[in-house]
Amino acid sequence: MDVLYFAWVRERIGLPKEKVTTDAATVAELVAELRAREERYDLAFSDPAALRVAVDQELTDFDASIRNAREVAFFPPMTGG
Amino acid sequence: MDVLYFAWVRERIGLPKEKVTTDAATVAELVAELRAREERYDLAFSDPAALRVAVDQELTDFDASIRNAREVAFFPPMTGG
Amino acid sequence: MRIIVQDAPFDFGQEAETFANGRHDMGAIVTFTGVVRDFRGGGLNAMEIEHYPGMTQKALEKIAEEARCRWSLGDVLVIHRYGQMTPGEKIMMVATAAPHRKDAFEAAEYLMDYLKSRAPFWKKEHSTGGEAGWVAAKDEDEDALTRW
Amino acid sequence: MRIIVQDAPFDFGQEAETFANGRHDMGAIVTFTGVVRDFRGGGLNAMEIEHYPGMTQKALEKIAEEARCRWSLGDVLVIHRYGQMTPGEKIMMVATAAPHRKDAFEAAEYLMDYLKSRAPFWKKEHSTGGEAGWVAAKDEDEDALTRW
Repeated sequence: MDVLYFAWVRERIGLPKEKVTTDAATVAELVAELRAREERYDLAFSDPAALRVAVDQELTDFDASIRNAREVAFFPPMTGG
Repeated sequence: MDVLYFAWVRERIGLPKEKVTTDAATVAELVAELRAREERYDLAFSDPAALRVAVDQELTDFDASIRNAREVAFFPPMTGG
Repeated sequence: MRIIVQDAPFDFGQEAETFANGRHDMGAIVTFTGVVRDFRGGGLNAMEIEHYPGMTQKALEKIAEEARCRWSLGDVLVIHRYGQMTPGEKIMMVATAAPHRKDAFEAAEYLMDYLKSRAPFWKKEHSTGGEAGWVAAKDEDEDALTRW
Repeated sequence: MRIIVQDAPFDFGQEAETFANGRHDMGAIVTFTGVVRDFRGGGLNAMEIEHYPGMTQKALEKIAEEARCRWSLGDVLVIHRYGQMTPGEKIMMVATAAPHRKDAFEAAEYLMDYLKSRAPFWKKEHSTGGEAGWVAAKDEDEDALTRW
Protein backbone atom coordinates (compact mmCIF):
# COMPACT_ATOMS: atom_id res chain seq x y z
CA MET A 1 0.00 0.00 0.00
CA ASP A 2 0.99 3.65 -0.33
CA VAL A 3 1.80 5.46 2.90
CA LEU A 4 1.70 9.26 2.69
CA TYR A 5 3.02 11.90 5.07
CA PHE A 6 2.10 15.58 5.23
CA ALA A 7 3.34 18.76 6.92
CA TRP A 8 5.78 18.17 9.78
CA VAL A 9 5.24 14.40 9.66
CA ARG A 10 6.58 14.49 6.10
CA GLU A 11 9.50 16.67 7.17
CA ARG A 12 10.46 14.48 10.12
CA ILE A 13 10.30 11.25 8.13
CA GLY A 14 11.95 12.92 5.17
CA LEU A 15 9.71 11.78 2.38
CA PRO A 16 6.15 12.43 1.19
CA LYS A 17 5.19 8.92 0.14
CA GLU A 18 6.45 5.35 0.16
CA LYS A 19 5.30 1.83 -0.70
CA VAL A 20 4.90 -0.34 2.40
CA THR A 21 4.28 -4.07 2.48
CA THR A 22 2.73 -5.04 5.78
CA ASP A 23 0.60 -7.63 7.55
CA ALA A 24 -0.66 -4.98 9.99
CA ALA A 25 -4.42 -5.23 10.47
CA THR A 26 -4.98 -1.75 11.86
CA VAL A 27 -3.51 1.73 11.64
CA ALA A 28 -2.09 1.30 15.15
CA GLU A 29 -0.27 -1.90 14.12
CA LEU A 30 1.15 -0.14 11.06
CA VAL A 31 2.36 2.71 13.25
CA ALA A 32 4.08 0.23 15.59
CA GLU A 33 5.84 -1.39 12.60
CA LEU A 34 6.98 1.96 11.24
CA ARG A 35 8.25 3.14 14.64
CA ALA A 36 10.37 0.00 14.95
CA ARG A 37 12.08 0.74 11.63
CA GLU A 38 14.16 3.81 12.33
CA GLU A 39 14.48 6.67 14.77
CA ARG A 40 13.02 9.28 12.40
CA TYR A 41 9.79 7.22 12.25
CA ASP A 42 9.83 6.68 16.00
CA LEU A 43 10.21 10.42 16.47
CA ALA A 44 7.47 11.34 13.98
CA PHE A 45 4.99 8.99 15.64
CA SER A 46 6.08 9.59 19.24
CA ASP A 47 2.85 11.45 20.15
CA PRO A 48 -0.07 9.71 18.43
CA ALA A 49 -2.53 12.19 19.98
CA ALA A 50 -0.85 14.87 17.84
CA LEU A 51 -1.53 12.94 14.64
CA ARG A 52 -4.47 12.33 12.37
CA VAL A 53 -4.90 9.49 9.88
CA ALA A 54 -6.86 8.94 6.68
CA VAL A 55 -7.39 5.50 5.15
CA ASP A 56 -8.18 5.61 1.45
CA GLN A 57 -8.66 9.38 1.77
CA GLU A 58 -11.28 9.24 4.52
CA LEU A 59 -10.49 10.55 7.99
CA THR A 60 -10.58 7.79 10.58
CA ASP A 61 -8.81 6.75 13.79
CA PHE A 62 -5.93 4.52 14.82
CA ASP A 63 -8.21 1.53 15.49
CA ALA A 64 -9.34 1.50 11.87
CA SER A 65 -8.70 -1.57 9.75
CA ILE A 66 -6.23 -1.27 6.89
CA ARG A 67 -7.01 -4.66 5.34
CA ASN A 68 -7.46 -4.01 1.60
CA ALA A 69 -6.49 -0.36 2.06
CA ARG A 70 -4.70 1.18 -0.92
CA GLU A 71 -3.55 4.36 0.79
CA VAL A 72 -2.86 5.40 4.38
CA ALA A 73 -1.93 9.00 5.19
CA PHE A 74 -0.52 10.51 8.39
CA PHE A 75 -0.55 14.22 9.23
CA PRO A 76 -0.94 16.73 12.05
CA PRO A 77 -4.34 18.27 12.88
CA MET A 78 -5.52 20.26 9.90
CA THR A 79 -5.29 24.05 9.73
CA GLY A 80 -7.29 25.10 6.70
CA GLY A 81 -9.50 28.12 6.21
CA MET B 1 -43.38 71.09 15.45
CA ASP B 2 -43.18 68.86 12.35
CA VAL B 3 -45.13 65.60 12.53
CA LEU B 4 -44.09 62.97 9.98
CA TYR B 5 -45.86 59.81 8.86
CA PHE B 6 -44.33 56.83 7.03
CA ALA B 7 -45.52 53.70 5.22
CA TRP B 8 -49.16 52.78 5.88
CA VAL B 9 -49.50 55.48 8.57
CA ARG B 10 -48.72 58.02 5.86
CA GLU B 11 -51.19 56.39 3.50
CA ARG B 12 -54.02 56.28 6.04
CA ILE B 13 -53.57 59.87 7.14
CA GLY B 14 -53.03 60.95 3.56
CA LEU B 15 -49.95 63.13 3.96
CA PRO B 16 -46.24 62.64 4.75
CA LYS B 17 -45.70 65.66 6.98
CA GLU B 18 -47.55 68.50 8.64
CA LYS B 19 -46.94 71.35 11.07
CA VAL B 20 -48.74 70.82 14.37
CA THR B 21 -49.09 73.34 17.18
CA THR B 22 -49.76 71.56 20.42
CA ASP B 23 -49.52 71.79 24.20
CA ALA B 24 -49.16 68.00 24.47
CA ALA B 25 -46.37 67.05 26.86
CA THR B 26 -45.85 63.48 25.67
CA VAL B 27 -46.17 61.42 22.50
CA ALA B 28 -49.28 59.77 23.95
CA GLU B 29 -50.96 63.14 24.50
CA LEU B 30 -50.14 64.18 20.95
CA VAL B 31 -51.65 60.96 19.65
CA ALA B 32 -54.85 61.63 21.65
CA GLU B 33 -55.08 65.12 20.15
CA LEU B 34 -54.57 63.85 16.61
CA ARG B 35 -57.13 61.06 17.03
CA ALA B 36 -59.73 63.58 18.14
CA ARG B 37 -59.22 65.58 14.96
CA GLU B 38 -60.63 63.37 12.22
CA GLU B 39 -61.53 59.78 11.55
CA ARG B 40 -58.48 59.12 9.33
CA TYR B 41 -56.21 60.00 12.27
CA ASP B 42 -58.33 57.94 14.64
CA LEU B 43 -58.04 54.99 12.26
CA ALA B 44 -54.28 55.36 11.75
CA PHE B 45 -53.64 55.43 15.49
CA SER B 46 -56.28 52.87 16.49
CA ASP B 47 -53.69 50.24 17.46
CA PRO B 48 -50.78 51.98 19.21
CA ALA B 49 -49.00 48.63 19.71
CA ALA B 50 -48.66 48.44 15.92
CA LEU B 51 -46.87 51.79 15.80
CA ARG B 52 -43.40 53.08 16.51
CA VAL B 53 -42.38 56.66 17.23
CA ALA B 54 -39.22 58.73 16.84
CA VAL B 55 -38.74 62.09 18.54
CA ASP B 56 -36.14 64.27 16.87
CA GLN B 57 -35.07 61.22 14.83
CA GLU B 58 -34.39 58.95 17.80
CA LEU B 59 -36.55 55.88 18.41
CA THR B 60 -38.46 56.20 21.67
CA ASP B 61 -41.84 55.24 23.18
CA PHE B 62 -45.25 56.81 23.69
CA ASP B 63 -44.40 58.04 27.20
CA ALA B 64 -41.55 60.17 25.86
CA SER B 65 -41.66 63.93 26.35
CA ILE B 66 -42.12 66.12 23.29
CA ARG B 67 -41.44 69.42 25.06
CA ASN B 68 -38.96 71.27 22.82
CA ALA B 69 -39.18 68.55 20.17
CA ARG B 70 -38.75 69.77 16.61
CA GLU B 71 -39.87 66.61 14.88
CA VAL B 72 -42.09 63.66 15.83
CA ALA B 73 -42.47 60.73 13.41
CA PHE B 74 -44.98 57.85 13.45
CA PHE B 75 -44.56 54.64 11.51
CA PRO B 76 -45.14 50.88 11.60
CA PRO B 77 -42.42 48.45 12.83
CA MET B 78 -39.44 48.71 10.51
CA THR B 79 -38.71 46.12 7.80
CA GLY B 80 -35.24 46.88 6.51
CA GLY B 81 -32.51 44.53 5.42
CA MET C 1 -16.34 52.77 8.21
CA ARG C 2 -18.67 53.59 5.33
CA ILE C 3 -22.46 53.93 5.70
CA ILE C 4 -24.26 54.58 2.44
CA VAL C 5 -27.98 55.17 1.86
CA GLN C 6 -28.90 55.63 -1.79
CA ASP C 7 -31.58 54.87 -4.36
CA ALA C 8 -29.11 53.86 -7.08
CA PRO C 9 -28.02 50.22 -7.46
CA PHE C 10 -24.61 49.36 -6.04
CA ASP C 11 -21.92 47.10 -7.48
CA PHE C 12 -21.76 44.25 -4.95
CA GLY C 13 -18.68 42.55 -6.40
CA GLN C 14 -16.76 45.81 -6.61
CA GLU C 15 -17.77 46.87 -3.09
CA ALA C 16 -16.85 43.47 -1.66
CA GLU C 17 -13.51 43.49 -3.48
CA THR C 18 -12.64 47.03 -2.37
CA PHE C 19 -13.64 46.29 1.21
CA ALA C 20 -11.57 43.11 1.36
CA ASN C 21 -8.42 44.53 -0.20
CA GLY C 22 -5.27 45.89 1.27
CA ARG C 23 -5.81 44.94 4.89
CA HIS C 24 -2.85 42.88 6.11
CA ASP C 25 -4.04 42.76 9.73
CA MET C 26 -7.55 41.41 9.15
CA GLY C 27 -7.79 37.67 8.57
CA ALA C 28 -11.56 37.41 8.19
CA ILE C 29 -14.01 39.23 5.92
CA VAL C 30 -17.76 38.51 6.04
CA THR C 31 -20.36 39.97 3.70
CA PHE C 32 -24.13 39.71 3.75
CA THR C 33 -26.26 40.74 0.80
CA GLY C 34 -30.05 40.99 0.72
CA VAL C 35 -31.73 40.33 -2.60
CA VAL C 36 -35.32 41.10 -3.66
CA ARG C 37 -36.92 37.70 -3.63
CA ASP C 38 -39.78 36.86 -5.93
CA PHE C 39 -42.95 35.31 -4.50
CA ARG C 40 -42.92 31.54 -4.73
CA GLY C 41 -43.65 30.81 -8.37
CA GLY C 42 -43.39 34.45 -9.48
CA GLY C 43 -45.83 37.32 -9.13
CA LEU C 44 -43.74 40.07 -7.58
CA ASN C 45 -43.47 42.98 -9.93
CA ALA C 46 -41.52 45.37 -7.73
CA MET C 47 -40.33 46.04 -4.21
CA GLU C 48 -40.57 49.61 -3.00
CA ILE C 49 -38.57 50.76 -0.02
CA GLU C 50 -39.53 53.88 1.86
CA HIS C 51 -37.18 55.40 4.42
CA TYR C 52 -36.93 58.34 6.82
CA PRO C 53 -34.22 60.48 5.21
CA GLY C 54 -33.25 62.54 8.25
CA MET C 55 -32.94 59.54 10.51
CA THR C 56 -31.68 56.65 8.35
CA GLN C 57 -28.00 57.53 8.13
CA LYS C 58 -27.78 58.31 11.85
CA ALA C 59 -29.60 55.09 12.82
CA LEU C 60 -27.25 52.98 10.67
CA GLU C 61 -24.18 54.76 12.06
CA LYS C 62 -25.35 54.10 15.60
CA ILE C 63 -25.83 50.38 14.87
CA ALA C 64 -22.40 50.15 13.21
CA GLU C 65 -20.72 52.01 16.10
CA GLU C 66 -22.33 49.63 18.58
CA ALA C 67 -20.95 46.66 16.60
CA ARG C 68 -17.46 48.21 16.70
CA CYS C 69 -17.73 48.53 20.48
CA ARG C 70 -18.78 44.92 20.96
CA TRP C 71 -16.36 43.16 18.62
CA SER C 72 -12.78 43.61 17.55
CA LEU C 73 -13.35 44.92 14.03
CA GLY C 74 -11.03 46.54 11.54
CA ASP C 75 -13.76 47.93 9.34
CA VAL C 76 -17.51 47.99 8.71
CA LEU C 77 -19.46 48.74 5.53
CA VAL C 78 -23.24 49.21 5.27
CA ILE C 79 -25.03 50.01 2.00
CA HIS C 80 -28.84 50.21 1.94
CA ARG C 81 -31.00 51.26 -0.98
CA TYR C 82 -34.44 52.83 -1.05
CA GLY C 83 -36.91 53.34 -3.88
CA GLN C 84 -38.13 50.85 -6.48
CA MET C 85 -36.43 47.49 -7.13
CA THR C 86 -37.27 44.38 -9.13
CA PRO C 87 -36.76 40.70 -8.16
CA GLY C 88 -33.09 39.74 -8.22
CA GLU C 89 -31.87 43.25 -7.44
CA LYS C 90 -29.70 43.73 -4.38
CA ILE C 91 -31.37 45.73 -1.62
CA MET C 92 -28.45 46.12 0.75
CA MET C 93 -25.15 44.72 1.96
CA VAL C 94 -23.06 44.74 5.09
CA ALA C 95 -19.40 43.76 5.37
CA THR C 96 -17.18 43.26 8.38
CA ALA C 97 -13.40 42.80 8.66
CA ALA C 98 -11.86 41.33 11.80
CA PRO C 99 -8.67 39.57 12.88
CA HIS C 100 -10.73 36.44 13.67
CA ARG C 101 -13.69 34.82 11.94
CA LYS C 102 -15.91 34.63 15.02
CA ASP C 103 -15.92 38.43 15.39
CA ALA C 104 -16.51 39.00 11.69
CA PHE C 105 -19.48 36.58 11.62
CA GLU C 106 -21.08 37.74 14.86
CA ALA C 107 -20.76 41.43 14.01
CA ALA C 108 -22.32 40.87 10.57
CA GLU C 109 -25.25 39.01 12.12
CA TYR C 110 -25.68 41.71 14.74
CA LEU C 111 -25.70 44.42 12.06
CA MET C 112 -28.34 42.51 10.11
CA ASP C 113 -30.54 41.85 13.13
CA TYR C 114 -30.56 45.52 14.15
CA LEU C 115 -30.81 46.83 10.63
CA LYS C 116 -33.94 44.68 10.10
CA SER C 117 -35.88 46.09 13.04
CA ARG C 118 -34.23 49.35 14.12
CA ALA C 119 -33.33 51.17 10.93
CA PRO C 120 -36.22 53.24 9.46
CA PHE C 121 -36.97 51.32 6.27
CA TRP C 122 -40.35 49.97 5.18
CA LYS C 123 -40.93 47.52 2.34
CA LYS C 124 -43.96 47.49 0.07
CA GLU C 125 -44.55 44.69 -2.41
CA HIS C 126 -46.23 45.35 -5.75
CA SER C 127 -47.63 42.21 -7.35
CA THR C 128 -47.86 41.67 -11.10
CA GLY C 129 -51.67 41.65 -10.58
CA GLY C 130 -51.52 45.28 -9.52
CA GLU C 131 -52.01 44.77 -5.79
CA ALA C 132 -49.65 46.33 -3.29
CA GLY C 133 -49.08 45.65 0.40
CA TRP C 134 -46.70 46.68 3.15
CA VAL C 135 -44.49 43.85 4.38
CA ALA C 136 -45.34 43.07 8.02
CA ALA C 137 -42.53 42.93 10.56
CA LYS C 138 -41.89 39.38 11.74
CA ASP C 139 -41.93 38.42 15.41
CA GLU C 140 -38.79 36.35 14.76
CA ASP C 141 -36.95 39.48 13.64
CA GLU C 142 -37.83 41.27 16.87
CA ASP C 143 -36.93 38.11 18.84
CA ALA C 144 -33.56 37.94 17.09
CA LEU C 145 -32.47 41.06 19.00
CA THR C 146 -32.75 39.31 22.35
CA ARG C 147 -29.67 37.20 21.67
CA TRP C 148 -27.33 40.19 21.76
CA MET D 1 -22.45 23.94 -6.10
CA ARG D 2 -18.84 24.70 -6.98
CA ILE D 3 -15.84 23.39 -5.02
CA ILE D 4 -12.51 24.66 -6.30
CA VAL D 5 -9.01 23.79 -5.04
CA GLN D 6 -6.25 25.66 -6.86
CA ASP D 7 -2.87 27.30 -6.36
CA ALA D 8 -3.71 30.35 -8.48
CA PRO D 9 -5.20 33.46 -6.86
CA PHE D 10 -8.94 33.89 -7.30
CA ASP D 11 -10.90 37.08 -8.00
CA PHE D 12 -12.98 37.51 -4.85
CA GLY D 13 -15.13 40.38 -6.12
CA GLN D 14 -15.89 38.58 -9.37
CA GLU D 15 -16.65 35.29 -7.63
CA ALA D 16 -18.92 37.02 -5.09
CA GLU D 17 -20.72 38.92 -7.85
CA THR D 18 -21.22 35.83 -10.02
CA PHE D 19 -22.43 33.81 -7.05
CA ALA D 20 -24.94 36.46 -5.96
CA ASN D 21 -26.40 37.17 -9.39
CA GLY D 22 -29.47 35.94 -11.14
CA ARG D 23 -31.12 34.13 -8.25
CA HIS D 24 -34.65 35.43 -7.79
CA ASP D 25 -35.57 32.88 -5.13
CA MET D 26 -32.67 33.46 -2.70
CA GLY D 27 -33.01 36.49 -0.45
CA ALA D 28 -29.76 36.10 1.49
CA ILE D 29 -26.14 35.74 0.34
CA VAL D 30 -23.29 35.35 2.83
CA THR D 31 -19.58 35.24 1.95
CA PHE D 32 -16.56 34.58 4.12
CA THR D 33 -13.04 35.29 2.94
CA GLY D 34 -9.83 34.32 4.70
CA VAL D 35 -6.86 36.60 4.21
CA VAL D 36 -3.17 35.94 5.00
CA ARG D 37 -2.62 38.03 8.09
CA ASP D 38 0.74 39.50 8.87
CA PHE D 39 2.24 38.97 12.31
CA ARG D 40 1.49 41.85 14.66
CA GLY D 41 3.85 44.59 13.53
CA GLY D 42 5.00 42.77 10.40
CA GLY D 43 7.45 39.94 9.99
CA LEU D 44 5.54 37.38 7.94
CA ASN D 45 7.20 36.86 4.61
CA ALA D 46 5.00 34.14 3.20
CA MET D 47 2.30 31.64 4.07
CA GLU D 48 2.66 28.20 2.52
CA ILE D 49 -0.30 25.87 2.35
CA GLU D 50 0.21 22.16 1.81
CA HIS D 51 -2.73 19.91 1.00
CA TYR D 52 -3.57 16.28 0.26
CA PRO D 53 -4.47 16.38 -3.44
CA GLY D 54 -6.39 13.10 -3.62
CA MET D 55 -8.50 13.88 -0.58
CA THR D 56 -9.04 17.66 -0.55
CA GLN D 57 -11.76 17.97 -3.17
CA LYS D 58 -13.71 15.03 -1.74
CA ALA D 59 -13.43 16.31 1.84
CA LEU D 60 -14.72 19.76 0.82
CA GLU D 61 -17.57 18.24 -1.20
CA LYS D 62 -18.59 16.16 1.78
CA ILE D 63 -18.64 19.20 4.08
CA ALA D 64 -20.65 21.20 1.53
CA GLU D 65 -23.12 18.35 1.01
CA GLU D 66 -23.62 18.08 4.75
CA ALA D 67 -24.38 21.82 4.91
CA ARG D 68 -26.95 21.42 2.13
CA CYS D 69 -28.64 18.65 4.11
CA ARG D 70 -28.82 20.71 7.29
CA TRP D 71 -29.97 24.06 5.91
CA SER D 72 -32.27 25.22 3.17
CA LEU D 73 -29.67 26.45 0.68
CA GLY D 74 -29.92 27.42 -2.95
CA ASP D 75 -26.22 27.26 -3.63
CA VAL D 76 -22.78 26.80 -2.06
CA LEU D 77 -19.35 27.90 -3.26
CA VAL D 78 -16.00 26.91 -1.74
CA ILE D 79 -12.64 28.08 -3.12
CA HIS D 80 -9.44 27.13 -1.30
CA ARG D 81 -5.91 27.82 -2.44
CA TYR D 82 -2.69 25.95 -1.72
CA GLY D 83 0.93 26.89 -2.31
CA GLN D 84 2.74 30.12 -1.45
CA MET D 85 0.95 33.36 -0.51
CA THR D 86 2.00 36.73 0.89
CA PRO D 87 0.25 38.87 3.54
CA GLY D 88 -2.95 40.43 2.25
CA GLU D 89 -3.58 37.64 -0.27
CA LYS D 90 -6.86 35.77 -0.07
CA ILE D 91 -6.48 32.13 1.00
CA MET D 92 -10.03 30.95 0.52
CA MET D 93 -13.68 31.88 0.40
CA VAL D 94 -17.04 30.29 1.00
CA ALA D 95 -20.41 31.63 -0.12
CA THR D 96 -23.94 30.50 0.70
CA ALA D 97 -27.28 31.49 -0.81
CA ALA D 98 -30.53 30.83 1.05
CA PRO D 99 -34.11 32.08 1.11
CA HIS D 100 -33.52 33.37 4.68
CA ARG D 101 -30.55 35.03 6.33
CA LYS D 102 -30.37 32.66 9.31
CA ASP D 103 -29.71 29.68 7.03
CA ALA D 104 -27.15 31.55 4.95
CA PHE D 105 -25.21 32.68 8.03
CA GLU D 106 -25.32 29.36 9.88
CA ALA D 107 -24.33 27.35 6.84
CA ALA D 108 -21.36 29.66 6.13
CA GLU D 109 -20.17 29.34 9.73
CA TYR D 110 -20.61 25.58 9.61
CA LEU D 111 -18.58 25.37 6.38
CA MET D 112 -15.80 27.44 7.95
CA ASP D 113 -15.72 25.45 11.18
CA TYR D 114 -15.45 22.13 9.33
CA LEU D 115 -13.09 23.42 6.70
CA LYS D 116 -10.73 24.64 9.45
CA SER D 117 -10.35 21.26 11.14
CA ARG D 118 -11.57 18.59 8.73
CA ALA D 119 -10.22 19.54 5.32
CA PRO D 120 -6.63 18.39 4.65
CA PHE D 121 -4.78 21.70 4.57
CA TRP D 122 -1.71 22.64 6.63
CA LYS D 123 -0.30 26.13 6.99
CA LYS D 124 3.38 26.97 7.35
CA GLU D 125 4.54 30.48 8.16
CA HIS D 126 7.82 31.81 6.78
CA SER D 127 9.10 34.82 8.69
CA THR D 128 11.13 37.62 7.14
CA GLY D 129 13.98 36.46 9.41
CA GLY D 130 14.14 33.16 7.55
CA GLU D 131 12.45 30.99 10.16
CA ALA D 132 9.56 28.73 9.27
CA GLY D 133 7.02 26.95 11.41
CA TRP D 134 3.84 24.94 11.00
CA VAL D 135 0.76 26.66 12.38
CA ALA D 136 -0.60 24.65 15.31
CA ALA D 137 -4.28 23.70 15.33
CA LYS D 138 -6.20 25.63 17.97
CA ASP D 139 -8.30 23.93 20.61
CA GLU D 140 -11.00 26.53 19.98
CA ASP D 141 -11.24 25.42 16.34
CA GLU D 142 -11.82 21.83 17.40
CA ASP D 143 -14.26 23.00 20.07
CA ALA D 144 -16.18 25.03 17.48
CA LEU D 145 -17.36 21.76 15.91
CA THR D 146 -19.28 20.76 19.03
CA ARG D 147 -21.93 23.40 18.44
CA TRP D 148 -23.24 21.72 15.29
